[in-house]
Amino acid sequence: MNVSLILIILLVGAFATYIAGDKLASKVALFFGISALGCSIVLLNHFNMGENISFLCQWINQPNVSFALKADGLAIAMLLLTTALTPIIIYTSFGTEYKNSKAFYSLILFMSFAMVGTFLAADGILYYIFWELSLIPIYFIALIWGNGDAEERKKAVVKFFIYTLAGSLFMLIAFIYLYQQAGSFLIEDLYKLNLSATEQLWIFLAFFLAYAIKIPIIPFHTWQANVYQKAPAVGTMLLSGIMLKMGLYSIIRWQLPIAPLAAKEYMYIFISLGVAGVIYGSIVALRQKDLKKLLAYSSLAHVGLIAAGTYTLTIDGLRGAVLQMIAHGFVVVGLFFISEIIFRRYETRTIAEMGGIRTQSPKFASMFLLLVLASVALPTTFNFVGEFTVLYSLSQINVWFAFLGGTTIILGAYYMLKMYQQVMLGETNTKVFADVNFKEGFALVLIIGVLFFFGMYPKPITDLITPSLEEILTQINRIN
Amino acid sequence: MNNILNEIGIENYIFLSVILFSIGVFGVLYRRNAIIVFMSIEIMLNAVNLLFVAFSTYHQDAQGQIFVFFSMAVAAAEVAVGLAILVSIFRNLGSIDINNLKNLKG
Amino acid sequence: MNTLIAIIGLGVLCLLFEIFELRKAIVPITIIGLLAVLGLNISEFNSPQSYYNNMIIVSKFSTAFSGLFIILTVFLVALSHKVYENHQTKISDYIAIKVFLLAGTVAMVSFGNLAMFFLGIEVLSIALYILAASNRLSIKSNEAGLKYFLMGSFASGIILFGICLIYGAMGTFDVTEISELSRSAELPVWFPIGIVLVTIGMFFKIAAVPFHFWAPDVYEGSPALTTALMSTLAKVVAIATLFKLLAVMNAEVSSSFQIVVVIISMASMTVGNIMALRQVNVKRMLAYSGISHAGFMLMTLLSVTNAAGSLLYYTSAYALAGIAAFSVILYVCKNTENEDITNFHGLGKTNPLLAAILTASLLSMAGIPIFAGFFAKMVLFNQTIQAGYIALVIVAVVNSIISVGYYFKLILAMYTKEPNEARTGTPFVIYAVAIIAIVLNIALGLFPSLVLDLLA
Amino acid sequence: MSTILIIFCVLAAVTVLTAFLTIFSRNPIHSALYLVICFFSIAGHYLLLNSQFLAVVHIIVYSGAIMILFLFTIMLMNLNKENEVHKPRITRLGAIVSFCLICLVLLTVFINSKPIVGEYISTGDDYQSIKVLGKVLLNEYMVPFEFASILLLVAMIGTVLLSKKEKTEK
Amino acid sequence: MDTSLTLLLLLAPFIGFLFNVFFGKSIGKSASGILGTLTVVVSFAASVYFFMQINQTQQPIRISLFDWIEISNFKVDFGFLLDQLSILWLLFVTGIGSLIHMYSISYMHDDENMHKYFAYLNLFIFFMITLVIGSNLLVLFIGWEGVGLCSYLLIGFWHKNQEFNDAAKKAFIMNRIGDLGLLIGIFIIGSLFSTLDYDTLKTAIAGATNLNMYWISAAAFALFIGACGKSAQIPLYTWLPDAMAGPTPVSALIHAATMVTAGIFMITRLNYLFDLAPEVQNIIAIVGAVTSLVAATIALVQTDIKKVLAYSTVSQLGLMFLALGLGAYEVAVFHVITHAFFKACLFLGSGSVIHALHGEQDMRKMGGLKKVMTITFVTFLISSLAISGIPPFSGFFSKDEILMVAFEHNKILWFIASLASLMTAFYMFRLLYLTFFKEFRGTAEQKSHLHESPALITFPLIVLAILATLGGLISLPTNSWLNEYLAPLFTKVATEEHHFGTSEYLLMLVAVIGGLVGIGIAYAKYIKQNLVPEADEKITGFAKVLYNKYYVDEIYDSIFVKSINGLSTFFRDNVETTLSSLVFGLGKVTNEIGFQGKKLQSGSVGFYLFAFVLGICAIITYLFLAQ
Repeated sequence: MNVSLILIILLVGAFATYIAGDKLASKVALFFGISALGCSIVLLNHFNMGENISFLCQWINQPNVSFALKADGLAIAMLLLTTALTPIIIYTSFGTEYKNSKAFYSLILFMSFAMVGTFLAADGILYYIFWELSLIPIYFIALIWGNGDAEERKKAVVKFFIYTLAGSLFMLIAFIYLYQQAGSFLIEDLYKLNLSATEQLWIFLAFFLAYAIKIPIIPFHTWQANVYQKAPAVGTMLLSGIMLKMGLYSIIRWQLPIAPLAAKEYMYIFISLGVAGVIYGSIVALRQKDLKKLLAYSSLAHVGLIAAGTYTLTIDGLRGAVLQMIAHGFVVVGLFFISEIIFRRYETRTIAEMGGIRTQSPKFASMFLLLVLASVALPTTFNFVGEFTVLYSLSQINVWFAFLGGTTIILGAYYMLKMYQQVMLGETNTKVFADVNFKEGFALVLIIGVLFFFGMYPKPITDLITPSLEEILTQINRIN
Repeated sequence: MNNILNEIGIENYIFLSVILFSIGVFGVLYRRNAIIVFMSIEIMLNAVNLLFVAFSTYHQDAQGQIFVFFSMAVAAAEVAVGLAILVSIFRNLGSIDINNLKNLKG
Repeated sequence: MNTLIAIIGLGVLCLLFEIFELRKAIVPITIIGLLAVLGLNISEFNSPQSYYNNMIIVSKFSTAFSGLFIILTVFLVALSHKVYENHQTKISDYIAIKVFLLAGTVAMVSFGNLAMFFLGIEVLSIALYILAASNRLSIKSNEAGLKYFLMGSFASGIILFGICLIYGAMGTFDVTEISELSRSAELPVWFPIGIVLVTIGMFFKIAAVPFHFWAPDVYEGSPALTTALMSTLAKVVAIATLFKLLAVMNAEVSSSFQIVVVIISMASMTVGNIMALRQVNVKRMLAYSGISHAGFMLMTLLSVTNAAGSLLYYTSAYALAGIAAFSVILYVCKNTENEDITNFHGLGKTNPLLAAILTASLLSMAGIPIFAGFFAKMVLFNQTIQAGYIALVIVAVVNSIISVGYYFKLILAMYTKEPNEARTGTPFVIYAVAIIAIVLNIALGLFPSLVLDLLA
Repeated sequence: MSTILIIFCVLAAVTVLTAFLTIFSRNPIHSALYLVICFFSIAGHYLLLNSQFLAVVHIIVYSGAIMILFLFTIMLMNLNKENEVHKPRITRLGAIVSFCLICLVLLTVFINSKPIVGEYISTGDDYQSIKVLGKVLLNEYMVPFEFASILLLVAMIGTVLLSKKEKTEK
Repeated sequence: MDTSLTLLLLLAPFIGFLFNVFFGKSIGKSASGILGTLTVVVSFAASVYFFMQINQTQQPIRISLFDWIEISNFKVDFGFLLDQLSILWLLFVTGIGSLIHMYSISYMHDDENMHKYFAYLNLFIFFMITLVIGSNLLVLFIGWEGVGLCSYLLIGFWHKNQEFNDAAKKAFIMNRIGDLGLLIGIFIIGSLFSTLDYDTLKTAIAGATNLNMYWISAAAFALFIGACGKSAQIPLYTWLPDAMAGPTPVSALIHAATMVTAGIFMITRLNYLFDLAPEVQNIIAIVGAVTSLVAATIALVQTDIKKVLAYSTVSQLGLMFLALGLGAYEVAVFHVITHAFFKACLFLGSGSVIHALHGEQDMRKMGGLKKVMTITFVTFLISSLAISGIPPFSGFFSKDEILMVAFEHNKILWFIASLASLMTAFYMFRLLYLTFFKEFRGTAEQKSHLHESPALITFPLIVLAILATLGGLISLPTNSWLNEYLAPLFTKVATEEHHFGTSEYLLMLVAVIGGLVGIGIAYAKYIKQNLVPEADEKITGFAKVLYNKYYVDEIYDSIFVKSINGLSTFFRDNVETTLSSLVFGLGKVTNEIGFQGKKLQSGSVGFYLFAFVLGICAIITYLFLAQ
């Protein structure tokens, strides 16, 4: 059994969904999404039994590009995140009618395909291809099925596309440069390179540009809030739940081990950027009028912390970052789904137009609250495990980093509770708010369940990712 | 048999040819009448032909002159096509002033 | 050589068909004939040989590119079928000119003597002048024809001057002899000047800055099918010929000349892309896009010794995407006066398949994976970095980013705007050409080695 | 200064002068006539270089065919009036600038180059009689020769295409 | 056995919580209340069992369930530690918890969301137990944040009122400020000692030879900040008075008896660490003393019955911190326990009053209740005497010990504490007099409904009053059971036996006199002179400052909240748009260049050729003339 199977399932799924036609599309997509999840669980099993599920074959001879998929613990963790979130995201869309839904769901699966590919690729060019490929579907999803004024949306989406593409093209140059040195794009060969400090710095920066825009790290985040706001709920979930993680994952997988000297040399700067993102994102989130924008900035804050964690170059930082990535993926999908549920009933995302919902829909209120709590990293939620580990790693670098990064638990609580209060509490709203139906509830319960289960028992994931992170760490600490 | 270039010098032919070529270029830029512009292009081609013959003598080699034949054929073909285009423009516009042809720009 | 003869024969056949009143059969027969020629051409691939006193040298390079040209011509001829429906009396002329044009292009990539090179380029040019002006009732077409003609003959003059100087320096037109001589003796300055002048003439043909000014005007004014030909076939031929010229005649291009190439390449990309941003006419936009692609293709000249494969790949990717794009444009703008972007509004709704094809081809041109355009750029960047011109690559990358801006303008128009007219008719040929072209493009993207290793 | 050089100088002067006059004449017919003179003087150069055949061909093709074509077109379009408005000053300036530039640049390049020293080669073999030219053209240059016919064919079809009125079918 | 019993102890309230969440509505109000109460009683029973056991064996029980969080240099397991300290806490948490649950059944009976109330209350107990029995700092942190959450939920229980929600939010956020401190403390401890486990930490500190005092002080300080947040000390105390927005039993349970003592619990837990940081101890002592004084002064003039009690709580907590700062952990613990008894009683009593008055909390509209609500009055009186430090009530013993310790260390601190005690006596009796004595000042309608509360309310009052009376017995000055019981916890075992001499008796006397003076002043003002506090707008001078709580809320608001919100607006409106327009601007500029460039493409062949020629000249010049 090898890991390329999952890519095939998703790709076939994308085509099958398109062929299935508008009526069946959502169900077919869900079916393939779940089978991809099943497949990845089977893969996990095989991996845990010590089988080699990686895949390698020559693709292009000149330049030497291979179709190499590497499934170590880290990749499998991200694979699981993607394949678990994809069906959930598809499932959340069941309450909304999308026109031309065959194309819509097909694009979702295609995006999932590209993202899985990004996580698994072990060849620079293959990785880059998947990385870019994932941009196309989200571009169309946001463009065609997005909301708000069409002109505004167009602007935001095109800016997003060009901006992210701009960043990643420099990464391509970096890869090609590395290829000149190594004669291969394979990640192992790139790890082995003996680069001078200057070379490493430039390569590090080229990678950083790509990742900083994708993640996003301030000040490269300007595309984010607008796109999150304009994209349809599903698009936002894909973007924030999984796609952001591509950048963070790539830092760990590619940037740090390839240019460790630069990472060490300029560690403080990059951690500071991440931490600045935490504070800035949190503060900006405070006064947002649009629910999705608020969540976007909260996401900015959270990923800032994760990025800071990765740049600590400690096992705790990396592990915490990965845990937090997964946790954040789930919680942010849940929160965007919440905003979608409200939108389905009130046709608005403006916070000021909400309020007084809790009395009408206790179940919804509870689930929302649980997600808010997870988002502010209350202990026993998965987010706490990640955030704690990351903050701990920051404290190992400098306690002040931990302190500044830790302001997220104060500011995060502030804006999330403020938002919760404005959206949910207060006098009963005059507009009727039907409580969550079974479909919505089921999706939310799944997400909450995952968050709390791994919050209490993160060991399976920790055990899964730790060996590969340690391996990466030895690469980072190799002596050139 | 003496090479005639011993008397004149290949440089002179090159200079003459360059000047003639430049005159052609000048004409193309200077005039608005498309016919004269065509003529200027013919001057350019003839300048080159002249140089070909001079080089042919310089190398005592027939190929240069052969090339002149081809160049003449090309010139004839070009003129034929060019004038055909010109005629159809004249039919449409009633003028062959190339300054009037500025519909396509930007 | 056989390819060339067969193509000319096919051209004559076309003319004969007119005489025998078999107009309906011309397009199918030509396509079949061209496919046969393609087979013949492939059969020559592995038997490099020179013919008739080195007039024609058949090499892997020439056959590979000839193959590409033949495929492109097949597409273009197939598209003619629909376009010239209402010009039945002229159809044989059109097709014959295109076939002869193909003969010219084949001569250009397989020349062994500068005379063949010159005649080939003239056949190509004259055919293009005619095609550009072929819509004789349209003032735009006339203007395009005349502009192209004036500047083209000017460029021909420059090329001729260059050839003359090369002859003056070498005393021969035979490229192998020139190549040997250029390595041995001390040369008069005439030779490098000649090379430079010929190169400039070719720069004009591929529309590199600052010799690009004709391109937007001519592309816009010409009938769409001719524009398709110019932006795909003609450009590809020109760059291939220039590449061959430089590769064959002087093994090492001097470093200062390389700097010139670098600057022109940068300028072409930048000017092309920036100017394309504010265009409303799609053909004009693609003209500018073509200028920028010319800049990219020029990057191969920096490593002539080993870049043939990547040039073939890049040109194939570009031309196939261009064919796909132009077939959609032909469909959309069939009944409209101009090719403004407004005509594409709502294509995503009225004809999703063609919209998807156009999107794919634009993405390929923009260099988004998995389309061939991406690998083309990647390979090019790889080679250029290897040659040590990382600054050029950075400029190229910045330009790729800019280019997305206008490619996406078109995509946005297709998907976000409301359609302003109902489109009817689903011409089979256009579908077929567009789909085959884009499928070939994607296939090249999936298996780049097929083409990349061809000329290794 | 040898006679040949003097002849060359005179011919060159005539060539350049008539070329200029071609461009400066306001009447297209005059231009055409000056151009004919120019072509004759170039033929004179050919004769000077002892390539009689080429000189004759040149006169036949250029003065005989091409110039007639020009004149015919001028007459056809009734352009023999001096009605052309001069181009704006900036254009003329541009033309003069580019003339000077290209002249200057090319001349400097050639002057700067190493002068050819010593005798020019002279094998004494016949290389430009009709006989030799014919042999070269139809042996070595057979393929380009044939290909030139394609060129002319294309030009012919093209001109026909451009001027043919369409028969409206159906 | 121990494990399962511990789990029962822990999970019983949690099961109650789950049950109430999912089925609370369907089983009816009383049933959900009874269920909620029973689960806590179960926990209480288990606690009692453990108490007996530890009294016999003296062996702490350690349970490790599973590895929870893995850090590079240590693993944190999900484990429990039941030793003397945690069992003591368990006893009064679950004990008072059950009483208050019971009380709530009646108190909340009219609320439609009673099942939710009990769910939250149960959840609180669950988290409190987690906090107490966790075997390491991180499990403590779970409880720590968890009780904060429950506090949030219960303060904002009546969520239709946005002011209550604000109060709840404020409580949560200020707690979180402290939590950050606690987290940082945890980080420092983790990196210093590679463990978060109490036992391991204790041995590590004991065994360590070369300790980094700087970092230990930093850790202690950070932890202290955490304690400040939870236990409402300066500067993080302002949430507690606002927290009175919640139902009164909640105030009794969370904001008086249990949750707010978590800080004291934590510091006591880590006494061996704090002992190493004398500077931090000094800070703790000073902060405690100042807090107790400040809060007492504010309480002097408050008119809201619960606010007075809230400030009183802050003040008493300040005294406990004073004791902690002076290293007298057992004394602090002692005061925690007695305080839990009498303050819970006071809150519940006030709840009873409020219940009787249908939600009226303003003392100016009370009065004369002693006749109607006899039981409430008596219990209230007992508790007031206890808090005022009048012998033989429990408060006397605990407070006296604090004062004594303070006197030993620092006379100024002693003076401040004594002053605070005097004020305490004053405001408590002010409260008592205004509420229960003289004539009723409320509306006639209220008067007609006045009644003694039902047995479910009075029973807990009585029990607590008894405890408030007798609580002092556990640690008599001469023979302290508590000190012995807690002895294993402390490293500095032999704080030399109090040799009780004249000075001690003198101090005791001073304290009692102080208390009596306070009562006396209150008597003079509110009984003799029959004063009633003036209406809000008439308050002037220093009283106004006090009445407005030194304007601390306003100051905080303008310094922190306003500035952060202003910053947010600034970022949103200026920085974001600027950054955004920078990126957009690049595109716009490029576009504009393209637009201007179109002019170059003039359509004139002449110009095109001119450019052509220039290009040729430039290239040739560069290649052949420039070199």
